[in-house]
Amino acid sequence: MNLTLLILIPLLTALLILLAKGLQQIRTIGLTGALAQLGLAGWTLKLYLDQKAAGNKATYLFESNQSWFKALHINYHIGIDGIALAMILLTSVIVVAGILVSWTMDKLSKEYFFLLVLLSMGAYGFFISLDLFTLFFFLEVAVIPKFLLIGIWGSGDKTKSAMKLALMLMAGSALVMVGLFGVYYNTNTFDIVQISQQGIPVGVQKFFFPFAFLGFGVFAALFPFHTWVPDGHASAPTAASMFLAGISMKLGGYGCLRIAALMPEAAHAYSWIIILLATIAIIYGAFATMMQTDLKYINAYSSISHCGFVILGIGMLNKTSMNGAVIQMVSHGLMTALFFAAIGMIYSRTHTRMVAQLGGLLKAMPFISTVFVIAGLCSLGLPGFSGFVAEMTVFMGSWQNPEAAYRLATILSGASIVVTAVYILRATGRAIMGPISEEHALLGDASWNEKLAAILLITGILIIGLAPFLINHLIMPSTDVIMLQIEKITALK
Amino acid sequence: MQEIPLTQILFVSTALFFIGMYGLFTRRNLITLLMSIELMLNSVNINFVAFNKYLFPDNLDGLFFTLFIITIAAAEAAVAIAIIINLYRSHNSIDVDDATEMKY
Amino acid sequence: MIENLFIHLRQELALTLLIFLLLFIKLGKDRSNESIMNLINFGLLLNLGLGFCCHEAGDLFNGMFTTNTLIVFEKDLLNLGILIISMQSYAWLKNHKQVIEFYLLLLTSLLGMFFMISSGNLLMFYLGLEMSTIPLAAAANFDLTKRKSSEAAMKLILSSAFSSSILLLGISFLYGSSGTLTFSILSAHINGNPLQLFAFILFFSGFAFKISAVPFHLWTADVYEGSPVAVTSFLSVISKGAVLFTLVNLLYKVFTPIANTWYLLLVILAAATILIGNLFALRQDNFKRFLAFSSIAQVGFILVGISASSQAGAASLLYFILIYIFSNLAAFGVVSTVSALTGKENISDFKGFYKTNPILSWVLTIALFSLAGVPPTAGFFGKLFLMMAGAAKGNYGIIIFAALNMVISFYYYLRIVKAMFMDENESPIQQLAIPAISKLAMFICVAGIIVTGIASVVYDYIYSISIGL
Amino acid sequence: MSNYFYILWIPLLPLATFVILGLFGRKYLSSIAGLLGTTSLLTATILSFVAAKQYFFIDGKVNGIYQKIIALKYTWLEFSPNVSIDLGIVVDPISVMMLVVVTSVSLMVHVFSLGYMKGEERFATYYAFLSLFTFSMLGLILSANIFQVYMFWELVGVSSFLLISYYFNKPSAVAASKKAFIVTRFADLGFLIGILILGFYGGTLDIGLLIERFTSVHSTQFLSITSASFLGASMLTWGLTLIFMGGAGKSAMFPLHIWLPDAMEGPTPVSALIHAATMVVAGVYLVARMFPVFSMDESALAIVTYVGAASALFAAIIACTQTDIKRVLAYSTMSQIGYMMFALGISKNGGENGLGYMASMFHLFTHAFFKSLLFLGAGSVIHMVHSNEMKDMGGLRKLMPITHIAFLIACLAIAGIPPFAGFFSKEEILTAAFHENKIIYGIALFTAALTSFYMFRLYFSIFWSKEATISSPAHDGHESHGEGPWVMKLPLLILAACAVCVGFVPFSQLVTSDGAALETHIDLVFSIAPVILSVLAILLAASFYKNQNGKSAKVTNAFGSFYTAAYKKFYVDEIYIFITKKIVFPFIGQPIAWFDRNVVDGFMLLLAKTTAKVAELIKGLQSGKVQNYAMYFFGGLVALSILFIYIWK
Repeated sequence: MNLTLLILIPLLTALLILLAKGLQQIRTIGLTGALAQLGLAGWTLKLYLDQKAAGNKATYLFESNQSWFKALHINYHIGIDGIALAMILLTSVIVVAGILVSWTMDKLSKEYFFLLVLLSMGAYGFFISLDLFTLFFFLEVAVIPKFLLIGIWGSGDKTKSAMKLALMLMAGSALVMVGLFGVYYNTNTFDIVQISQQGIPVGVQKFFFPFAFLGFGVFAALFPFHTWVPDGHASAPTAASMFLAGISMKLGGYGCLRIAALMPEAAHAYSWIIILLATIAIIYGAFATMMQTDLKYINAYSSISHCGFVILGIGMLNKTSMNGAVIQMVSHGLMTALFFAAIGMIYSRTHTRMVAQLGGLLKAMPFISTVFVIAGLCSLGLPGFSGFVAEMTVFMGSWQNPEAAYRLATILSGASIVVTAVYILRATGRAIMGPISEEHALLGDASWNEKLAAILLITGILIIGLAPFLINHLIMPSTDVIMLQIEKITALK
Repeated sequence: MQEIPLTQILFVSTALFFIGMYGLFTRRNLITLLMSIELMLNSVNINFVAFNKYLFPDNLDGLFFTLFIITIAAAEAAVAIAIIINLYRSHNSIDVDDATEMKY
Repeated sequence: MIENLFIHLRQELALTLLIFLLLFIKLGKDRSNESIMNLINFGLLLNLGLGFCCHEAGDLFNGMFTTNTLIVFEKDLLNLGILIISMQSYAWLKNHKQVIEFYLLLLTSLLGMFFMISSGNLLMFYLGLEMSTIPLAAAANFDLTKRKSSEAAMKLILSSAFSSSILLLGISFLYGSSGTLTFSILSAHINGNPLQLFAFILFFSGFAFKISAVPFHLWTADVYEGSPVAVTSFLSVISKGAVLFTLVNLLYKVFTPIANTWYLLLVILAAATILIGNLFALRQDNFKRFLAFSSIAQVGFILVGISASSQAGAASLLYFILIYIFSNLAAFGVVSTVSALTGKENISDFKGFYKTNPILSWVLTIALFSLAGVPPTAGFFGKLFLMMAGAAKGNYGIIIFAALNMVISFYYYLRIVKAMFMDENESPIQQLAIPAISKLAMFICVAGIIVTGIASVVYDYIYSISIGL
Repeated sequence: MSNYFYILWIPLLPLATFVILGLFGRKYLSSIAGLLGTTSLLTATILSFVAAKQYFFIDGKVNGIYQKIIALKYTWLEFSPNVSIDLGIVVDPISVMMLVVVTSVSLMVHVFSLGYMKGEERFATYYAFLSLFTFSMLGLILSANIFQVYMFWELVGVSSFLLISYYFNKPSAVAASKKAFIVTRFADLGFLIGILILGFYGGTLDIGLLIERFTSVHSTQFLSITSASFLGASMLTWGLTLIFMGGAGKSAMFPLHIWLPDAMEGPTPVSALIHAATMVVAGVYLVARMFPVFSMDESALAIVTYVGAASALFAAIIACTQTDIKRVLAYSTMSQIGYMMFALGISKNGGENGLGYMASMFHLFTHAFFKSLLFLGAGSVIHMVHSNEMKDMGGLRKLMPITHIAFLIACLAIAGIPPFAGFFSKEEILTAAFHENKIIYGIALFTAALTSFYMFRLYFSIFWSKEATISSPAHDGHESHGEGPWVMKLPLLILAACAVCVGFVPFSQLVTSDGAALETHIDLVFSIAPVILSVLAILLAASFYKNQNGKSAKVTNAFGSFYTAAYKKFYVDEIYIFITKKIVFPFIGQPIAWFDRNVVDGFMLLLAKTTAKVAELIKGLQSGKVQNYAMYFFGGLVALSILFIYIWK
């Protein structure tokens, strides 16, 4: 199994799209590529599980390590563990859904699909790379397409939000860069595996951890670096919002996870700050959401709140919470993508996202409304959907941290599920239920491609929600490995 | 007759240099500016010659350098004057303050 | 001896031949501009090819002229740059009366740079420097009728004369304190006494002026704006590159004993240069002026890189210049084509450019991304390696400072992309018919931007030939 | 224990119905949806009766004690090696008893709805939701793992939300559903934290293990949880109280009861199922499930007792004043659940002192039948009158005889008149209260009197008072005359029969706190007082409301402000609305939203603006005068020279 395929397929797709003519060809190529990628991801999963079942104890499977810039010890080192694999699956699902949703994008369609595919390529590369340089490279590859996607195809004050997003993310990656240099010059390698073997001097960790972690935190919408999220998501076209919330914010979470694993002492020392910020993000995001009137803003702010759980899980530094963080990443990715898809469908029909102007859509468009409600229920953590599994795991994990302050953080974050219920039900009650206005009464329901996209995402949500042991089985071994390193340290303290 | 010590010569050259610089900073006429620059170059020439004669009399690097500086100064002056003439064509003036279109 | 002359001096000789050939053509009956330019481009190409044969190091004229693989490579870079520029200025020069004069000036200046790069002696260095500068002043004035052009030329010649007199003062003090002009001997006499420090700072300011490092940069913007685009791109890429190569050779070889001093000097200048360059670039509307300030900021990053005074530092400089040639010339290529065909040189004119000229917009976008340092373009690697080299000294203050400034630079690069792709404009630039040869030039640039980064062989080769402190 | 494995099918059948109807219902099956749902549930009911027979009378008992049997256990989500959510099926007296109650009541409601919801547009959806609810409720009662309880708890909540908002284009219905979900969600937060506490100290989420560890005084877990304390109360108290908070939310205990009356916006059969018989007693069931642990902690039990008693009284008083018949029933439900709660609260674990526990479960059992009967009766009344208001009714006894009889029986049952079901269970509760706590006993007695008063106020004003004015309007394809089709009458009759006879079930032999049989006897002397009281109350009600006379008005005026306060439900709703609308939104939500847009985002903008400002300020550097350039050059030179020659030497 050669993981480079995961980069090559999107690359090939992008090139073919450049050569293609007409929306019909372009989107067909795009979809084919995405499906191929999905299939490949599934195949990888199968091989991975087979290997594990065969008793392969290696942390990272399908490793391949070529020297890239020999002179600087920069390698193209790739390989995946359970976490990365989960992320890859998530990405491939969202890409397919995103392309399906933007099936009828006729404005500059070639560039649009090209950029989408490019963005996904960045994400895949990011998740498979085991070399911090490669990681950083792909991280930035995934940034600029967003700028163009939002700025060209967006809505509202698009250029401003696009600029804000690009600049904040770039600032984030600048911080990451500094952190990575620090790591490099104190270990003489970018190789994650080597570094985690030989370790990093504590002083160095203490100095560079904040840079790297906060840098990735910007991507993961960590308070107070989250302000790109609402505007960016709200202005972006549907598929772009899906990618943004479903994929790029996960880049941040994943990065934070890796950094915490690489610098355990620092992570342990700073965990209280991380938890503080995460808790603020959760509560603050939830309450801010409650005041929003635009569906996309609602979902964007709720993303801040939900991604807070990822950071919280990482900050609590124990197996359960880490698991929770990873599951929450996957769950939130699927859920927000679904939410944005539903909002996009509604917007494309009613041409408004203002909750006040909507109402009773369940009568006119039952399918879309059902999708919306399902997304909502998932986001308020209803059992049977992925959100429940993720949040409960995070809570369980956080609670294991017996210090009173941490308990308080857990309880406060727990309280957010009530607020979540409030804003989700307010939005649903206004937009989906209640009396319908006559000009909306005649609007049509979802088309086949939209249905397909929604069903795909819902399936993902249900698989995690109904059979969490599957994803647990996938990621737990990997999180255990990470935690082993960290617990060695915390044991010393 | 006793010979003049190096320091005094250096003093002269330095004075010359800064006189030239002062001229460059204060005068308005482009030709004058060019002349001030020539002063600075000449002060450098004096430096070279003096160093060569007083400190390293056994080889002639400094002198040669002086020759080259003079030559190049001439070339520079030629090009500069050509440019100034052209400037005069377009601006009808060789006052340095009239040529400040491009700023900020 | 003589065969060495022909081997070591081959590129200079070829260039001289080309220049003389042009003179003869000028004397003879006039030819069509196309044929002349094709001839010149062919000559440059040949000269480029010459760089690739017989690499052994050596020196001539009692060490006045030295050469080695590194130097040949640097010359090749400059040569490549000139070639691209001349291809791009096709649209501009096609109907120009004084093509030959233009090329005479350019090539002479290039010859001067060649000598400056491989100079082994302060005298030779000074000759090369002036030889490369004076023709440029004339070239800056090449649009004889334009007011701005002559103003630019005046500013260039005056300030460069001033700076070179300062430089000479520095040289004279160096001579006075060491008694020699030859680098190899000079380095032995450098002991960092106050006079030498003063001399060094005077000397260095000459370089700082040429590479337009703050606060010696003020001529840059005006001259870039006023002179023809071809000259601007020449100034921004070629002459800067040449001076930087020389600077690195001198710093690493000659001024080794006072490394600590010039490290500090470089860092200070780097910080100031990046900041000022960025702040000014933020508010420019004239495209050439904008690129002037952005190139100043770029120089700041370069200074961070070479302050490392390591092999990696030298390599990163060389690598960055190579990428910078591609990126900046791609940008200038688009600008020169547009200004030659429409006379528009303002960023605001580029609003809605994508609707009418998608290809050009993409070229410009890629170029700007490369300048901004966005992957997968080569600029990303270039900038990153400069910073990495700089970080090696463990002085993370400057790295953080530079990293944050990168964000500002992103703003102004993306601003142009925004103008082209996102802004509405009722009267955008009409669709342009680009000469085939300029297209080729742009293609070379874009290919270079994309390939030189990903294909690590380039960097590895450069690293292998470059020499640290 | 696989001889109980078939119990798995009882929840799975409704689930299957839900999936089928949910996916294909509205398109293909909307005609047979009702039949499908009913049949599958009928099967489930039969299975649960089989289970009950097998458990209670064949092999449940091992040497006189009813065993707790884990019929199924599957690790669903593993948090850490020993803490995990297991999906399981526990078979013990209360779960089996609840199985019977839930399935049979649900079956009745399914049947009733065949007529009541006939011709609805979203008929299939309705049955889908109904099955979803039944599934979740069954899953809840069969849970062997406290987190499983929580999961199904949430599912029950959401299916109730869906059913209340069934008429989704009626804003009041939507508001009610929102209220119900959010209030219970708030309570569930407490439940969740309680689970976290118990799970952390108990080191497991399995209810059996938790009970085992927390009931043995010397176990490390027990010591750790009792030693750890927060704000003066031990962690055990905290955990149990929080869990009870969850229960109180679902069971509409004061002050978390506000959602229940509004929940009557849903279709009446739904109210009969969810808000009378099954979901609202989930809280009681939860406390009963964890009862052994509760019994280890006095203070927690005290809280249960007083909250229960307070709710009982409070609701009874309000019920006397309401005019919407469903709201009256809702408050009476609340009051009856209050009974069950304090009955648990005053009980001990095991032996004679376990009487309260048994009584509570008994009352739960009987109450389910007569309360759902009352609701269905009210349903058919509303179905006929098209109004919930008492004033629109009256003299219906002639128009709908069957309903009238059934309703009367139910009223007698709830009023505790022998030999109807309510009598027996209420007697047990009162006895227990009498032995344990006199104050509670007083409250209980008074509440009992109130109960019979307001029930008969309801009864008389519906079926007597003025003569029938309704000219039975012909409406959407239903039978215009009488009480609708047989599918609506049959459930009434069956439930009426139950309301008469379930009191004779030898409950004390079957369901007790420790599984051992408990000897109880109806002490006639003791029973006199309550019965007399209720009879008097009934007569009072009769005199007020049997036929229209000014008396009621007089009394109303006599009570004056107290009456209005009660009529306004003691303004609890207003308090909540004040807290949310006047405090949370304007003082927490809006400031944060403002802060985000203006301060956090504003800061980022400020950075940008400052940069631009600085750029503007320093533009003079580039003056355009070549001489100034030279001067700056020289200045920089001097500065550097000074720096390097004098300062950094």
